[in-house]
Amino acid sequence: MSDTYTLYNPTVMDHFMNPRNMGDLKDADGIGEVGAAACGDIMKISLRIKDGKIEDARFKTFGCGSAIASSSMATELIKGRTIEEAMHFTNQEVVSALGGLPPVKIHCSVLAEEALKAALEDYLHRHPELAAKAPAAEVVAA
Amino acid sequence: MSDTYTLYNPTVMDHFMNPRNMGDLKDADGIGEVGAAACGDIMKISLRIKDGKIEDARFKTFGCGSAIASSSMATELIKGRTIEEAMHFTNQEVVSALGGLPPVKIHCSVLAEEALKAALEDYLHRHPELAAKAPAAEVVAA
Amino acid sequence: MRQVYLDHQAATPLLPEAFEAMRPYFTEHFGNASSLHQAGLRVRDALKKARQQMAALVNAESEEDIFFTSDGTESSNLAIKGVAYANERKGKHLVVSATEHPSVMNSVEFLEKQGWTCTRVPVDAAGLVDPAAVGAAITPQTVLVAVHHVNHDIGAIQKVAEIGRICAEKGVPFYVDCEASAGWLPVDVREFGASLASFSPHRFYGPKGVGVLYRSKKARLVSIIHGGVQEGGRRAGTENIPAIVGAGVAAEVAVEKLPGRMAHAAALQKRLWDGLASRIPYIKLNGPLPGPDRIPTNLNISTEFIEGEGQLLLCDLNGIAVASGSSCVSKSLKISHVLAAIGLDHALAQGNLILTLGDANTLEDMDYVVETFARIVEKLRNMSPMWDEFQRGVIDSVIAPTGRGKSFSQHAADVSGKAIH
Amino acid sequence: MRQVYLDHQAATPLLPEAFEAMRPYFTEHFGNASSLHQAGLRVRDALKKARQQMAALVNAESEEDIFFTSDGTESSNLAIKGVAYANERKGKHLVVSATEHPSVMNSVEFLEKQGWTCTRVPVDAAGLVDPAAVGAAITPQTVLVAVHHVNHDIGAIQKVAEIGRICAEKGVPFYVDCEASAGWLPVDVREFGASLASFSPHRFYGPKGVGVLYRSKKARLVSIIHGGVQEGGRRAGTENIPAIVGAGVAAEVAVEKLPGRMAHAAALQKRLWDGLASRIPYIKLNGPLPGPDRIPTNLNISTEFIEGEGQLLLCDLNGIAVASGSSCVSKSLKISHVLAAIGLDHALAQGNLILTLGDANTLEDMDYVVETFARIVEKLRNMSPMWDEFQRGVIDSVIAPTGRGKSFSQHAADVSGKAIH
Ligand SMILES: Cc1ncc(COP(=O)(O)O)c(C=O)c1O
Ligand SMILES: Cc1ncc(COP(=O)(O)O)c(C=O)c1O
Repeated sequence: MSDTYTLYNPTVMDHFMNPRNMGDLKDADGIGEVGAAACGDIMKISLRIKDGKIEDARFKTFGCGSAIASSSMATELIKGRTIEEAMHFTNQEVVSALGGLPPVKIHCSVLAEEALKAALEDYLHRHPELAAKAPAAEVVAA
Repeated sequence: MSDTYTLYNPTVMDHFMNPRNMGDLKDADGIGEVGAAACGDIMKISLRIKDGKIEDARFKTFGCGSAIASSSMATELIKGRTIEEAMHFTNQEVVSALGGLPPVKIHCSVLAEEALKAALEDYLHRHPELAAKAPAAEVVAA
Repeated sequence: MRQVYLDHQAATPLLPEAFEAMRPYFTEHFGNASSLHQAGLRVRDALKKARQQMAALVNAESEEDIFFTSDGTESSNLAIKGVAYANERKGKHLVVSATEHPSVMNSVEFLEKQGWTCTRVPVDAAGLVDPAAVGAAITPQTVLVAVHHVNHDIGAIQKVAEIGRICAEKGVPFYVDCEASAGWLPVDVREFGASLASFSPHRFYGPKGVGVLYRSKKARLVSIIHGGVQEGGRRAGTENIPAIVGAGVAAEVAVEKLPGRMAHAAALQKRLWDGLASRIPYIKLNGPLPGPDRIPTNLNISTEFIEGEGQLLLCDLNGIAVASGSSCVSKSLKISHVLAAIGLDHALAQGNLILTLGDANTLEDMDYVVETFARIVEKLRNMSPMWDEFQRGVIDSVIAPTGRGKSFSQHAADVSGKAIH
Repeated sequence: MRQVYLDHQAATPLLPEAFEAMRPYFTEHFGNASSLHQAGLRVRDALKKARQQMAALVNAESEEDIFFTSDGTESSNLAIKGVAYANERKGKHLVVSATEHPSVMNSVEFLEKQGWTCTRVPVDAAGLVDPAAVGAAITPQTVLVAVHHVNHDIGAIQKVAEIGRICAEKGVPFYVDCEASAGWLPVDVREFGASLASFSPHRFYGPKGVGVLYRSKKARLVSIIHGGVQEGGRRAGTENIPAIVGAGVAAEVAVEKLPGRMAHAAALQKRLWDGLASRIPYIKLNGPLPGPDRIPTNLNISTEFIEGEGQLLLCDLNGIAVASGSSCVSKSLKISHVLAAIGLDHALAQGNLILTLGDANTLEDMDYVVETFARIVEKLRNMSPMWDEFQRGVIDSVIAPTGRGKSFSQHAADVSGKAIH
């Protein structure tokens, strides 16, 4: 790709072209689907959770290159974390791990955070016994 | 001059570079000096008149290329004419003989007409006996 | 990898012959056209010749009706504001079509802040404006009607000659933005009844850095870039001579090649759209059908269940250069106002792609695009939750409704918590 | 015949290295910087690099403070109107010096028609504005102060750093038109305290078709050419990439060559003025004396008893390219407002010539100009009734009064029947 000019940095491009964890999880323990009012993107994240830990994560995204890359990166980052850790996940982690996003595209990383939190909420909703213990998800707007 | 680009047509350029009748007439019979309020040019025409005919004419001009060319051409055109004919002289003759002037420079030809008429007036002023017979000079503004 | 440039609406390569014509004007004949010495006088001739070439392209009465600006955007600004300011005392009302280029729309918005009013005449689903509706919008205060010849996004050809007749009857100046048509379709300002028309040669193989405004002597126009008295007092600033010279050559070539260009583009357009339509399900052509109402160089498509930027980037990585009117592609995160004006469903506007054809494109290129694009669509649909939800009957298709599931917009609103704009 | 180009204020030849840098951007890398594919993305890098080169030339804080326009005139218009419109609610008063370029003066006049007011701070006989007078003109309604760095006609260097300090104290944005100085004198927007500064590379061996506006983030600025969101929303329209690339090279070369350029010009300026002054009687230098108050590239002279256009044409026919601020040379038949502002007698304004020096001029050229010009003056004085009348004591000299005769202006008024304007 040395001669290729890209809109996004190489990490973002890599996650866009070769997304990690793309797809749906069969029998997911939590599923979150969210939309960005700003541009109309839609992102869906499914989680497999075992013993309070995220064992696996998958995404599907209707959205631009950075939305796809953000969801790919978010699912990568979140795997192996505890629910509590995941509840503190912010879009900034996605942006950093991606090596930055154009200012106008930061909202894509926010969408990934929101999708993850929605999936966690879904999980907690299905397991009310855990919900009391877990901190409320804070969605941080960019 | 084939490779030279000029602001004015070749006739105007010729009269500017090699003005005809430049100078003053010793013991002129009539002298007119006029100024253009528009741009500040000044033109002076002196005439030698004999038997009601313009025998010779000279000009001096403080002004742009087209003012110099206009006075050169006007003095050329006027030589040999009767006073009466000269009284009907208009700037349009100068413009035509020069093969045209840029619109913004038409006033230069008017100045030449005015200088000539002023010189004729001066002559008639010096010869009140002729003044009655001659038609009043009409200065045609462009 | 095959390279297929399908973004001629955004930029075209400069013609080698135009470049050659420009070359001496950079370092050798570098004079300022306002100078009264050799260096300046020499370039005046070049300027005059280019004006004649421009006049010939659009059948202007005289080269004196041609004014050079810096680009199409400035030409639009000059047409709109220059006529508005010139006629301020007569009235402060403008009429424009709803799908004009942003350079027109935003000029009008600016004037609205300064006390003008404007009627935006809507277009139909194909993007066509009804001449009678334009006529009906004219009031005694109207000082200008602006309807573009061809729309930049969807290629709709407006009935400008008919609108021109109505404007002439009502005695209102008529401005036709020909930026998306000049060089690709016949433009005849007299047939159009245009008092003003604009175009820019960089859209038809001329250089960047120059735009053109035609203005018939009947229409009053004042300058909007103030300073010296260049361009007959209508545009101050040092003329960009090399670009103007190159633009003249591009105009001359355009006149000569026009019939060939149109036929070539029409063949490409047919091959490409037929290929896409037969190969890819749930795809829609926006704007008029190929034929007399659509410029042969433009295809504007919406592919359902996937978004435009991803399509664009994957096309690019496969050597195919395209544009998109989707919100993710715009810096303002809004879908093209043209797609909004034709009432395109947001789901389809999101999946929008604009393909504009040119001389160097071949039929083989079109086949390559069809095959490549089919793969891209498959890849992106696999990634898209919408495609999956459509399969499962959660949402329905806009293009080919099955009667199952809710609309995309409803779904998007549900998951985002807000109506999608 | 020797060719001596002394009109660098009007135009400069493009640097061959700038041309070479531009070349690939015409036909090969022809993309639109707004496009998201290879053709567009590639030129974005070029655009960014050029912005950095411009920022370096004027010591801007960041390349993001650099906006590209089409020329110096548009930059002035954008600075004046863009700041005025952006601050409309704060106040509608502007302060400018009396000798600003027409692109500033006429922008201000346009705003005055729209309800703004403007104070024009006078200059002294040398053309210098008093910083304290600028400060005194500032009111609570003032939204912009504009004083150029160097005057285009008479080469006067204004005390912009001092004015900048006053503006900063009063919290008013300060715009410095550096069109006549950038590339020839050090320009440092931070030292000047400039919130805005403009220049255009075609004045220092860059290409035509591009102007620059520097704007510090502290100053609010809105667009005046409306349309797309190019140039950070400050200038709509397709960027002229080849010209911008060439401009960048010219800026880089200017940074490198600046000390040499200044020294070379100063030597030429001295040789030329010393020669003219010693060789030709009744000749006057307008503007400050050569030295710290005058740019070394400029000489502005008035030769008494003869008019400027004739001088200019005869210079040209002898291979010498010059300009003039005389009324006959202007399309409006008015003398340069700069000459009027320094109170130059009309007789001298009429005989005005502007000589601007450049890299390719030599000392031998200067000697040729002196000798040739002396012959031209003689020829024209022989033709001039004023010269004769001065000899005869009818009128007097303005430059070296003898105490005999009436003034030229009086005489001109007498023979024209009207006061000369
Ligand atoms: C219809 C229309 N008008 C105006 C413009 C603006 O032209 P430019 O890019 O030359 O500023 C465009 C540009 O694409 C256009 O398509
Ligand atoms: C001081 C000054 N400002 C502005 C301008 C206008 O610049 P341009 O010719 O690039 O439009 C000039 C042009 O000579 C100038 O000298």
